[in-house]
Amino acid sequence: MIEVRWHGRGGQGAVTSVELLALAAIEEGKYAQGFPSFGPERRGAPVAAFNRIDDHPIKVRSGVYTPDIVVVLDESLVGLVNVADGLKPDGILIVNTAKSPKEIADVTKFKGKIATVDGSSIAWKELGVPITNTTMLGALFKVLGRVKLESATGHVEHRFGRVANKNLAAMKRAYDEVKISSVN
Amino acid sequence: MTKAKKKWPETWQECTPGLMVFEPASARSYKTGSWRAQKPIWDNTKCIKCGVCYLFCPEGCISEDAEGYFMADLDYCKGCGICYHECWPRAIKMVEE
Amino acid sequence: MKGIVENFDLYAPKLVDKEEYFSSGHRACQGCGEALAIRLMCKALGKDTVITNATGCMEVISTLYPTTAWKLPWVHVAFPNSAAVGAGVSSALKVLRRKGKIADRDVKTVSIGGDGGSVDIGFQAISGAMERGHDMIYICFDNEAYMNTGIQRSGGTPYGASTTTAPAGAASVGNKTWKKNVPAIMVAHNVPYVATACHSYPFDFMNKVKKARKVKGPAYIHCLAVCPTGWRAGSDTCIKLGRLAVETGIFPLYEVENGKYNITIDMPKKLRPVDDYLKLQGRFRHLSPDERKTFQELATLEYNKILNNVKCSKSWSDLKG
Amino acid sequence: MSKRIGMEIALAVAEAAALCRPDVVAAYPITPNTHIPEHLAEIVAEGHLDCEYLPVESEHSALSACTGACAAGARVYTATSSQGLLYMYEIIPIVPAMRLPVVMALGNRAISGPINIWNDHSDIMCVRDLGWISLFAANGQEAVDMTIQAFKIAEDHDVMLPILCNLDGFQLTHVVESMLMPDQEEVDKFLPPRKPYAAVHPDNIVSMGTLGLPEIYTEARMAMNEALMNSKKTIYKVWKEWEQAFGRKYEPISSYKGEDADVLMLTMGSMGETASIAVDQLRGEGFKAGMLNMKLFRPFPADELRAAVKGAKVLIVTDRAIMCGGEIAPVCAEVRAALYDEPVRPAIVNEIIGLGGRDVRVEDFVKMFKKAASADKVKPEKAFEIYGVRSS
Repeated sequence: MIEVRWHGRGGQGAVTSVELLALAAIEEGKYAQGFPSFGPERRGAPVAAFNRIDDHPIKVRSGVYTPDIVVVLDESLVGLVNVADGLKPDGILIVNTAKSPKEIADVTKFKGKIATVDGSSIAWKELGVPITNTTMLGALFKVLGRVKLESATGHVEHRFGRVANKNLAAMKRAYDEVKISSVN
Repeated sequence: MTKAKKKWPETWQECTPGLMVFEPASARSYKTGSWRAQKPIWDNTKCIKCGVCYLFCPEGCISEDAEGYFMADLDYCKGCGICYHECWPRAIKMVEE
Repeated sequence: MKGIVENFDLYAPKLVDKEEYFSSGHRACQGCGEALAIRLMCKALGKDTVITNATGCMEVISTLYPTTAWKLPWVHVAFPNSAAVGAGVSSALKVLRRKGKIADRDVKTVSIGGDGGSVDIGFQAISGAMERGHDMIYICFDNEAYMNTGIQRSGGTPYGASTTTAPAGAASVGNKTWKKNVPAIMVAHNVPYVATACHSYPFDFMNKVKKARKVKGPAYIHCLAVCPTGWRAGSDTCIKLGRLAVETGIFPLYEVENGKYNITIDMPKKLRPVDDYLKLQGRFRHLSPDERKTFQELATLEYNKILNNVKCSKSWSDLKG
Repeated sequence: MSKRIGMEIALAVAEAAALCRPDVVAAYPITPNTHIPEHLAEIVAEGHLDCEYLPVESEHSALSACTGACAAGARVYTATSSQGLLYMYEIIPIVPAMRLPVVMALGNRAISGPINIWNDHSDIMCVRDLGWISLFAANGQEAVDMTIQAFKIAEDHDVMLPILCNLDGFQLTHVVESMLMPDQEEVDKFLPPRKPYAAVHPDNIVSMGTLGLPEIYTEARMAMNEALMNSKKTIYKVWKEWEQAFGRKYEPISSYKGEDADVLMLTMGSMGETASIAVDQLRGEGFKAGMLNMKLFRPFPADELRAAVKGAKVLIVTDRAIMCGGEIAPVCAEVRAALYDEPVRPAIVNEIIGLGGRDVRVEDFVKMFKKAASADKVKPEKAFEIYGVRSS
């Protein structure tokens, strides 16, 4: 079972990403959970959301404490919240940033693999807005490997209607552009 | 011989579901006439058959006979005296039972 | 002469539905104005009606299991929710008819309650039901206190009335405030038909019920119902007290159609003094001359507010830009 | 044909309710159930369901409107949580007393105060004894299935009682997961339109909600309670039909490796699934653990409980609410009463867990099992433990 934790700010659509990932996995016949942190946070506040993905029915319903992957939608959260908290040593930290993996590692003190992509630039170019949830979902698909990007297509179309193609383009670019590196 | 109508269902099994009542106006089985201390008497020589007594009766127990005069059903008349009070030709008197 | 039996046609019984939808054998007090009002309301509504009833006198006295005084379909759930239950009934009748599950004809939902169950504890449900625009009538039978529980003060109690929870005493006049003007609040809900009524003017009341019935949407009637027991008056004075409430201007009879106020029962040029009304009732017996004067001033003020509405209000159809 | 879908469970419950073709839905927003009525409103607004949706001004009116609509013969549905349920409280006992089959989803949430929007079972415990049938879903699939089953059970003329479909707030309502969603044809076949026993309409005059004097109140309460106790027959019947139609089996108490367990844990709702992982772990260590999940809470499945705990040395009863001022917690009180007359019965340990959204993890359940293992030999110090409470 793979566990994913997403960090974003209220209003940035982390919950949508979580839902789209779960739907894509379920589409492939896998089992998945997607859920928000059940807090009273409003727009702008740091929030987290979670996924579990497995080939077998998932029974655990407690929180995610030791994720395999952490996705950070908003670079400003790095250093503000402990995004690497509980992240497995052999896990991967994915950050929306133009900075180098080394810089991220220095701030987060995470010693495992770090994947970076300039999601904000991609979102600006492809969507015209700095909302990076779908963009970073593309990056996650690449890092995750076990769920196909194409499995999300129908759900993105359903969710975004007229602007679905732009979101799909942003996802694809992040999928292609994300770089995984081992800093240490 | 028909069984006498019970005042209450004797057992829980006899209660209708939700205590629903399916017999409209079955309250008529309860005779409120016993509440009365005085009863209304009509003097048909004064009655102009206007029907004010019928209209204002809270019990709805005043009815019109074939000739158009009025009388109270003493099974239900509680003796409130509204008909007596409102009868402007003064055709109704309240008398002790 | 309207003073006696309103615009009274002789041979009254010929003008009303002879059917008694609210049957004898109910357990209301002798001379109960509310029972009479219900009886008249039913005659005006006719058989294609569903009644929802708030807990209160009329519910308790009409449906002691295993009997019912009602010849109309009737449902009671609780004290504060007659309007909400009515909203549910009205919605159900609408959708079931649309789906062909019940007969294809108009059946009106009429929710009723006393003053406590309407203007106090049931007020939120009425506000919601009227504002949402359900096809229903709400009729408040206002006997000016919680009579079912023993004459406690409600938002419908007039100034100076001595009730068990606002008793008159050396340091108290009794109830300290005037009646809550719920008809005005209903007008503010954009209810297209709002009226006041009293059983002492039976044709006026029944006409209003019939008018309300014709509205496609919400309608509200506030009916003064004399309670000889709670008002501490002779049971035979029930009709007279209702008439005096109108003639003194304490409870003017009017209707508000699409925002436009109209007096429906002509008022005397000079109102009768409130003393004529007060002196017949034990609940006002304690009032001093000064307090009676205050009562008169309050009654006049409230009456003038209505007259002002009659003078100034326009039908909403005339206010469209 | 049922379709495998991924969806937030609250939305799936709304879709399941819509498949039942309710005539009237009246609801008021309160976290965490809100997505259920919201989605129903959307389904109605899109024209996919012919239904009167009443966005009422309070929960009191939500249940009142449902009661009125149900009395008029409509199939009705509503949903609430926590304080909303408490705001309905006045009406809750009246609905079963009037024998009206209202179906209500309860997104279980802690009751105030302090105000807390998160999951536990303190809301349902406030209304458990008022005459409603009460079902508990352990996952999204059960929440969907029970919604559809509920209408069939409630509207059966042998039952005619309202049903609460409990699903844990957030822990279920807000989770996206995979479920099998029956299609309209399947649901129509399983669930025929409601045929009301009586309805307020001039074509069939009835008075509903009459006054019960002391001469009749006792019998009336007895009659209602008997109807509730007897509803178990219909629940079994409907679950059998469900299994035949959809292949998913339902029992009042389901057992996970409970048959030969030394230490059993009784759960209600979604925490049972997490506990079952602890059971697997312990079994791997040679510890004979087992888990029971109670899916029918009212009428209380006492016979099934007695059968399910046979042979166990220790029974851990988990409670998701405090019974303030009581010696133990509510579910455990009832379990102890049900087992009191058994000649051989397990030692009973009461763990109060997961209050107000406090997370309970697999390792927590493992700890509870291990701690309770010797309870049949050494009586626990206290009648119950609030698991994980911080004390100084």
